[in-house]
Amino acid sequence: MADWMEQVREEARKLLQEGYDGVLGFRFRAGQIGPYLFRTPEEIDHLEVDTRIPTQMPPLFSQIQEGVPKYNLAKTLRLILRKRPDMRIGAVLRGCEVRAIRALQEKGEIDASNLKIINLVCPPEQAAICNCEKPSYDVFKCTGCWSCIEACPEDAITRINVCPILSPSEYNEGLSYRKAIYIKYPQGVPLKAVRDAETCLKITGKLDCKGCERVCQAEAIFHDDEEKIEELNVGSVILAPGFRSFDPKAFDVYLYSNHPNVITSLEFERLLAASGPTMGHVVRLSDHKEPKKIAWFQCVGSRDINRCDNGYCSAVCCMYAIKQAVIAKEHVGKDLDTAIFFMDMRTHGKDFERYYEKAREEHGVRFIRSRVHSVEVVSGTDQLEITYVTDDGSVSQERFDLVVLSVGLEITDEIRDLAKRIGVELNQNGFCNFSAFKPVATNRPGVYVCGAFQGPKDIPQSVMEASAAAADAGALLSPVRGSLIKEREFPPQVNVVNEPPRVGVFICHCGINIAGMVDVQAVKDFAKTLPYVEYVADNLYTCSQDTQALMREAIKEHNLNRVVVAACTPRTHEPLFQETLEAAGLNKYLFEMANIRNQDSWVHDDPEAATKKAKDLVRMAVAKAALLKPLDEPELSVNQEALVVGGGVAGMTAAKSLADQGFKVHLVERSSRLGGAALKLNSAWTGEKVEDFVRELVSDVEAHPNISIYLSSEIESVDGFVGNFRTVIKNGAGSKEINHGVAILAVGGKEYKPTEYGYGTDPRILTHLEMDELLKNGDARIKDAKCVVFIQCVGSREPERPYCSRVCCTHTLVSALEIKEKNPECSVFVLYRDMRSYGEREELYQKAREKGVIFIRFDRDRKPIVSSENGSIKIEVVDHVLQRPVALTPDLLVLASAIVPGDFEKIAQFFKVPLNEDGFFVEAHAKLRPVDFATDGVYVCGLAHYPKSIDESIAQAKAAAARAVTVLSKETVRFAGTVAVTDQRLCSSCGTCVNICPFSAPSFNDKGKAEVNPALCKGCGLCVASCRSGAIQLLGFDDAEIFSMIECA
Amino acid sequence: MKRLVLTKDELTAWVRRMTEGVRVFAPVAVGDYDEFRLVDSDQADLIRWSYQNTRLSPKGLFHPQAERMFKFSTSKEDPEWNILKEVPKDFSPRVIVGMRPCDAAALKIMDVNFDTPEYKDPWWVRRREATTIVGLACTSPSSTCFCTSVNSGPFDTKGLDVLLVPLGDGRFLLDVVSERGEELCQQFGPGGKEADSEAIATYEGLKKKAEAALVPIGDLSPLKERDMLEFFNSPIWDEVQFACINCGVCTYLCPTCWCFDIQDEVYESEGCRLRLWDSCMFPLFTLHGSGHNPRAEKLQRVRQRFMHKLKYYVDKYGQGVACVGCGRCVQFCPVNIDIREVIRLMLVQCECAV
Amino acid sequence: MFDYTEKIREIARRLLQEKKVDGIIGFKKGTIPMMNQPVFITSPDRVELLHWDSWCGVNLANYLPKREGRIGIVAKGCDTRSIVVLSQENQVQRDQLYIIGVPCRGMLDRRKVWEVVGSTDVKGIEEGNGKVRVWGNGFDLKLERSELLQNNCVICVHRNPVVFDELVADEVEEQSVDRYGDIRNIEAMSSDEKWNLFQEIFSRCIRCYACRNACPFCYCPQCFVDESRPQWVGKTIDRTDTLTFHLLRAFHMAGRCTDCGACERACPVGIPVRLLTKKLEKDVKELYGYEAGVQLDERPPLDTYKPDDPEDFIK
Amino acid sequence: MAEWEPKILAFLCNWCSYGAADLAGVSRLKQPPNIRIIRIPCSGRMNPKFILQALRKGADGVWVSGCHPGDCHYIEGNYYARRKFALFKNLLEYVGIEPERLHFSWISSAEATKFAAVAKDVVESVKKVGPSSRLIKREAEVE
Repeated sequence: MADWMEQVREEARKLLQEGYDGVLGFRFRAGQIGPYLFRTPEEIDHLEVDTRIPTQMPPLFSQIQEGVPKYNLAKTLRLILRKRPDMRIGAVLRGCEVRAIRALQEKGEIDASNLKIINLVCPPEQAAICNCEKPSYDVFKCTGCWSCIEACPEDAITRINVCPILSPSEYNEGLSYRKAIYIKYPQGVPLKAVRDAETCLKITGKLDCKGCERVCQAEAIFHDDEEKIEELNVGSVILAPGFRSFDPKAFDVYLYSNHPNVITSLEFERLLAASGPTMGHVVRLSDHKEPKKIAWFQCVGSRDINRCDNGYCSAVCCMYAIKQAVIAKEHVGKDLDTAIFFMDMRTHGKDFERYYEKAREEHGVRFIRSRVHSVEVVSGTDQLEITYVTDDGSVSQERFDLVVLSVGLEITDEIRDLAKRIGVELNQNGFCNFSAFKPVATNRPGVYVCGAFQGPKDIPQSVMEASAAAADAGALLSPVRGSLIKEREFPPQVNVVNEPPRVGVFICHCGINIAGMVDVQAVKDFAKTLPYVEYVADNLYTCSQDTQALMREAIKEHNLNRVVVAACTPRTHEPLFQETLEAAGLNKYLFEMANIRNQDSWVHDDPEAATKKAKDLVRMAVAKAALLKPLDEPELSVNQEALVVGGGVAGMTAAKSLADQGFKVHLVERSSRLGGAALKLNSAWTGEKVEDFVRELVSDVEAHPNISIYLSSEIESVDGFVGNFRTVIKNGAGSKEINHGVAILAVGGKEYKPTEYGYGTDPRILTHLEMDELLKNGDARIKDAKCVVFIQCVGSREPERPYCSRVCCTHTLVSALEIKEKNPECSVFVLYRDMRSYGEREELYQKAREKGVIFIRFDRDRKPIVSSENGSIKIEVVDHVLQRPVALTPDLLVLASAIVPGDFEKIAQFFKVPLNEDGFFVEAHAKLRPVDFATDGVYVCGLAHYPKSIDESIAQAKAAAARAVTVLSKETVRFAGTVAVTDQRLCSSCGTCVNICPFSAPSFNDKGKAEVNPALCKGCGLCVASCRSGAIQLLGFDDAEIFSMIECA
Repeated sequence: MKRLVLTKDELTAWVRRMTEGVRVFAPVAVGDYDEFRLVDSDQADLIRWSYQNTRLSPKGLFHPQAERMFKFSTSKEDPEWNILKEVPKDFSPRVIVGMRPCDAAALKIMDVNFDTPEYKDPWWVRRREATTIVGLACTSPSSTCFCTSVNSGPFDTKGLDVLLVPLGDGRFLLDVVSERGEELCQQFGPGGKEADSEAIATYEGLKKKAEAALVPIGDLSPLKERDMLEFFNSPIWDEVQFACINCGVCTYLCPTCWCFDIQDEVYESEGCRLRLWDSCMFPLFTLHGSGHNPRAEKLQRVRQRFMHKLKYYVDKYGQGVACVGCGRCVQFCPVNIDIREVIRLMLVQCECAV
Repeated sequence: MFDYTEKIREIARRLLQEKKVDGIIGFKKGTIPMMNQPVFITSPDRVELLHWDSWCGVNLANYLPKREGRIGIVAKGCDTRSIVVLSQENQVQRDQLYIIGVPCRGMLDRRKVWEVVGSTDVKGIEEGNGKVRVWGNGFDLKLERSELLQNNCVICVHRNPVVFDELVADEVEEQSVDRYGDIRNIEAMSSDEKWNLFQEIFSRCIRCYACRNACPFCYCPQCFVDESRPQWVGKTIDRTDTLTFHLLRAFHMAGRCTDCGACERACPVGIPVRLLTKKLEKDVKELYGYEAGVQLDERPPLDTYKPDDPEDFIK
Repeated sequence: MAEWEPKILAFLCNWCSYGAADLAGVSRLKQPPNIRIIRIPCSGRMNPKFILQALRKGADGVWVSGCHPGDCHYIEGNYYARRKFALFKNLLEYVGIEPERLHFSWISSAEATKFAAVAKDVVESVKKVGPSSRLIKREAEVE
């Protein structure tokens, strides 16, 4: 090998001696291997030839996809040859690289006449890895498949070719690499490159590399930029530092550090992602082949005080593991065997239980209740054998291709440090201390907390808390609201109606991003010939400040009344250009973009085809532009008062939050007193007594000058839309109309009255709330009880109510502990299906077991049987450990009965908001908009949304208030101009639009014709496309405009 | 002028000879009905000499359902851009063989519109000039026919150059009724024998019998005599219009409906100006650019159609009604609106008024 | 079926006398054989005009959209299904109607008669005991009624009214038939064969819009072919424009068409336009399990969706 | 003679598939240059007549793409659209439009690779059936 390597180096030295300007090859620098242009014979000593197993590289770097070799020098060579065709250089190339160069030459991309190739024959092992059939330089005929270049990871992740540094990509969990100057991830907004100060050769002073600076035409890179410390004066601080996923390296029995086929769930997440290192292709890392069997181990770094200190449940892992298993089956195929090893399946979130059922029943994901002991390598294979104990105590073994560790959430030392500096108290797990009644407040006034820093939680819960923290901060800062806002001023709009179109076309080079592939001059010449085009310009960067000024001048000078920009994408840049139009006195809707970068120059490699496409795109945009009409953005005043429906904890909290933020609130409660379901609750899971809190909250609300309370009142009708609702409420005294800008629906939920387990036949059989009553009153029956049994999932997780009621397991634990505290001699049994003490509630579970509470698990098809025997209650259940029937005769039987929604039909219709199959309200987006409705100005919180604990209800109520304030804090609300409008003459009154609009924007007017309320319309165009008589048009995307584009395509 | 008797073979041979010199159009079966089509010498056998009526009238041969009038270029690079240029058409001599007298009479009515001293429609006039018409008498009119009530008849020669009369025994009497017909016979000798008195007697008998088979509607002169507004404001239209679905069957099948629309179509950089049939039954017929429609209601449209044929035309041209009694609309109106019934209603109304 | 006439008159007379309705939509005897005319009777002394026989193929629901007041309507099974669709689509209110339901053994097709007798000039026709006697110039034939049914009636599965206030006779037996044999045959063809077939079929079209206007569901104030901004469908008998019209017209019938056959019946040139609407009917049934005009409180299939609708065709 | 290249019209919803097309650009995922994209707010905006008109105007293929079911920016536009597309595609194929010309997909804004793959797939599929000859609106076929 060494001889062979030396031979290559000798060849290279010879070339340099012959007067070649350089030789391209590989070199290790700063611990990284990368392309290097060797300039002197001395440097050649560092020329690396065998780069097969670059140990410094992340595992997936060298072979991202089958058939793709490692770093392909052809790309670098192409850059050099194109930039410096005058240079005479040599290159040490493998067969695939040579073929790529030949292909580039054939396409006229480069001139390789001055290139001298030193051919390498890849060793057979390398050829095998690459699936290369032509490792030898004897075969030069490129198939033209381009996969060698196309699939290069460099291409997929970043375009910054010049930087020689490679580091594991954080975004891809180290499964691919990035440069020292890189774009964090392709969906990033704004899409900007960042430099890694730790590896950049220039910054670290290792080398005076200025590669990026040289190629950046926007001159955006300042190497001498320095870190600055800024001081901000703020009235409030919100802490959302997040979490770190648990690092399972310490778990040596799982072989995470030793075997490539044991990965964390986050790494697996990247494998599943379309934007990940394998583009969504699921592979095991040992050989990059598709696995046939995958196992997930739950509770890695959670619910574990033996191997780590994380006694809590991470709350999210069960659900994400199920999701990963289902998606993996979608990606790999139905035959993929997926098994999830778990202790308790915790799918307590909204709609999660259904997903779990579906994964098991429809997708065939296997669920195995066991904590896996260890993983061993099956020698001679890449497979892993796991050993686990099943329910019945037998030991099983099974082999898998890939093991995914469902790692938990934990708080890092940096975060603990941050908390210390700020003076915020943390609990033993490192999560922020809080009260169930102030879920986002810290011990330090003005400092709020949200997200996983407050406790392990999923996205919807985090988003709710984030809004809740904003609401609390907003209440604190409400006196100074709006004091830092600067209003932008625009000149009056020029009236262009009835003017013939005069289109200005601005074509962007985007540095070389467009101009490197598209012949901008040709597109410019072409644009001049198009109808109605009066002015055409090309700009290096059309989005730059000075181009905006030029554009404004051109609009004035040439009297342009429509503008087309051919550049990047309207999704990021339309608002910028629209603002320029407004600054020039043009209506912003007189603008159209041609996407000649993202959808053209960046995705094609044939300049001629790309230029042709750019011309077509410009012609289409000009054709549409000529038809564009100025659109109004109607502005309506906002009634800055709120309606809160429901006077429970959620409703009162929302009302109080709004009132504290300075807004008038009308609080409507159906019953004769405030308090709702919480009036019956004993204590929160944190141990705090609910009664005192509710009493205080009620008196705060009653005393609040901004809150009007309507008791024993119901809603009779609702009219209007965001900013301008009119609601009639009715009580015994009569009706009253309330005008309000927003509404919060906090209509609560109720305890399910069981029909099972003998409830109602015996006074000793209670529900949770009934037990709470006993506990609150210090009822003697508790002190006297010798045995108390809890039965879980009463009315939940059943075919007729297939959701988990979320709170009952914790409620049972809280009650059981209190019973144990009041009567330590009492034996307490909990009959359960899965203990769902998620998050830090897990500690209650732990404590209960410590205190001697006995937990017996049953399956849905083997439920406990409750009967009456000699005047006592008899319960028969099969013990899951002993596998034998057990009979219990408790003094009290507590049924953990479900939380069910009220009858929300009417109120849902009033506010035009949807209910799900279970009867709870459906939010606009389960994860990202958990308190909003699709209908603007209406929000949901509390049990009406889904069963939840009191702290979660409070957080959600505050979140709803924060969302409502986004409307209330403005005096006017402005609607988009791109809305649907109807032509009354053409309307056939068929009602399709009225029926299908998800936002209830169309309605019949008094003539029976459809009309669209622009305040409700979101501009989706569904009604337009569904209207047979063509009576509806979508402004900005009307039929004529779309037809004109079709015609010009 | 001369009258000849031809056997069917002789007749076919005559038409075949014509096809070799001029374009010949004749009724042929198209699916389950008959239509006028260009026939070549091989197709002369296929001519249907005993058809009832073509589904579509032969007016389309003179006034096509759609025809390109002009072409133009919209490309600025074309030196003649935006200049209308007439689309070249074949106006060479042609013969239409086998046209029923009612359809020929209809052409005379259409002339009133397209060929006037003030305006001569170039396409109509040139097609009329190029055409010689060999008619085919109706020896057994349909039960929906009423030509004798509307200034025509089963043996009417109005608008014809030659009339063929099937004599019932396989032979045809060929009656040359115009100079054009004479010229046709000179150009293409029909052969056959001079008609003898027996043939002529048969011809007269068939004519009488055919005329007798047609049920008269009544005296139409009140249509002329009564005031237009009395018809216009009459309550009968409410009843007449109810069933109407405003389709274009009556107008498109009618041999005398001449209304047309002008449309421009553009295809990338060139286009053409088209003329196409329109129908007063369509709401768009009278729709103004403003959106206003003076005949927005079905009643107004139905009334227009009948009033135009039976009153406005009568008043304006003094040549009777603009209907030849071919019965197509009677038979094919999907909802059985029967023009004979409408005429009767109008007449009854007149009687009442008198 | 002929005794229906008396019953219809009797009901109509009663309704008008009792002022339960402002008028009755029914048929009056046609002026020519094998045709009847829709008529609106508003006075009890005119009920004698009402008539019923096997030539009442016109779908009277076509006269309902936007009609005000209380209306009595004589309706066959298919017509009542159209009424259901029209009330779903807000064109008429159910409680505005008094539906005189006619259990139907199928309407007859005069094209079939013409074909058998070899002439379109039929002077008279009579019906009894499942036979039809037809006569004219040079013919006098007795035909099987079942041979002369309209094509849609042959495969009708809702011969009895689905909604009604009163029936003129006892319900007739429903048929169980394969409705889509012809559609499946076409589906099995190659693209080329399909294209040639439909090119041939629509080459006859004269764009008279009788098919459209005979349909109770073509009540739009302006049809898409008449759109002017942009005017995207040419108005001539150009093949592409003609096919465009037929395709979109059929698509607009998706989930609404009750296969009453009015379109095909009205066509003056005999185009089997139901080949398109039936294809859509079949797909709607197979994909979404929906049958048009059967349930008053259901939404038409394009006005609704199920999250798990079939989507095999979507990548 | 140069090899025939099809012209394909793609109607992409603004929020998902158009975003995916943009992201494919950011990720430099190469695609055939035959596709012309028209941005519409939602696949629910897609009127079947746009497909007809695209074919009439000579497009060799039509591709409509929206958000995955459940992910519609406008909540349920794509669900309604799905029914329209299914029926209309079937109808067009039924009268003889080659199935290879009509394509539908759900592509989220993160699925740049799927976008590029489907784009390739669409072009290849259209290439297989050659230039479009059906339903093209040319100069009116009349006298």
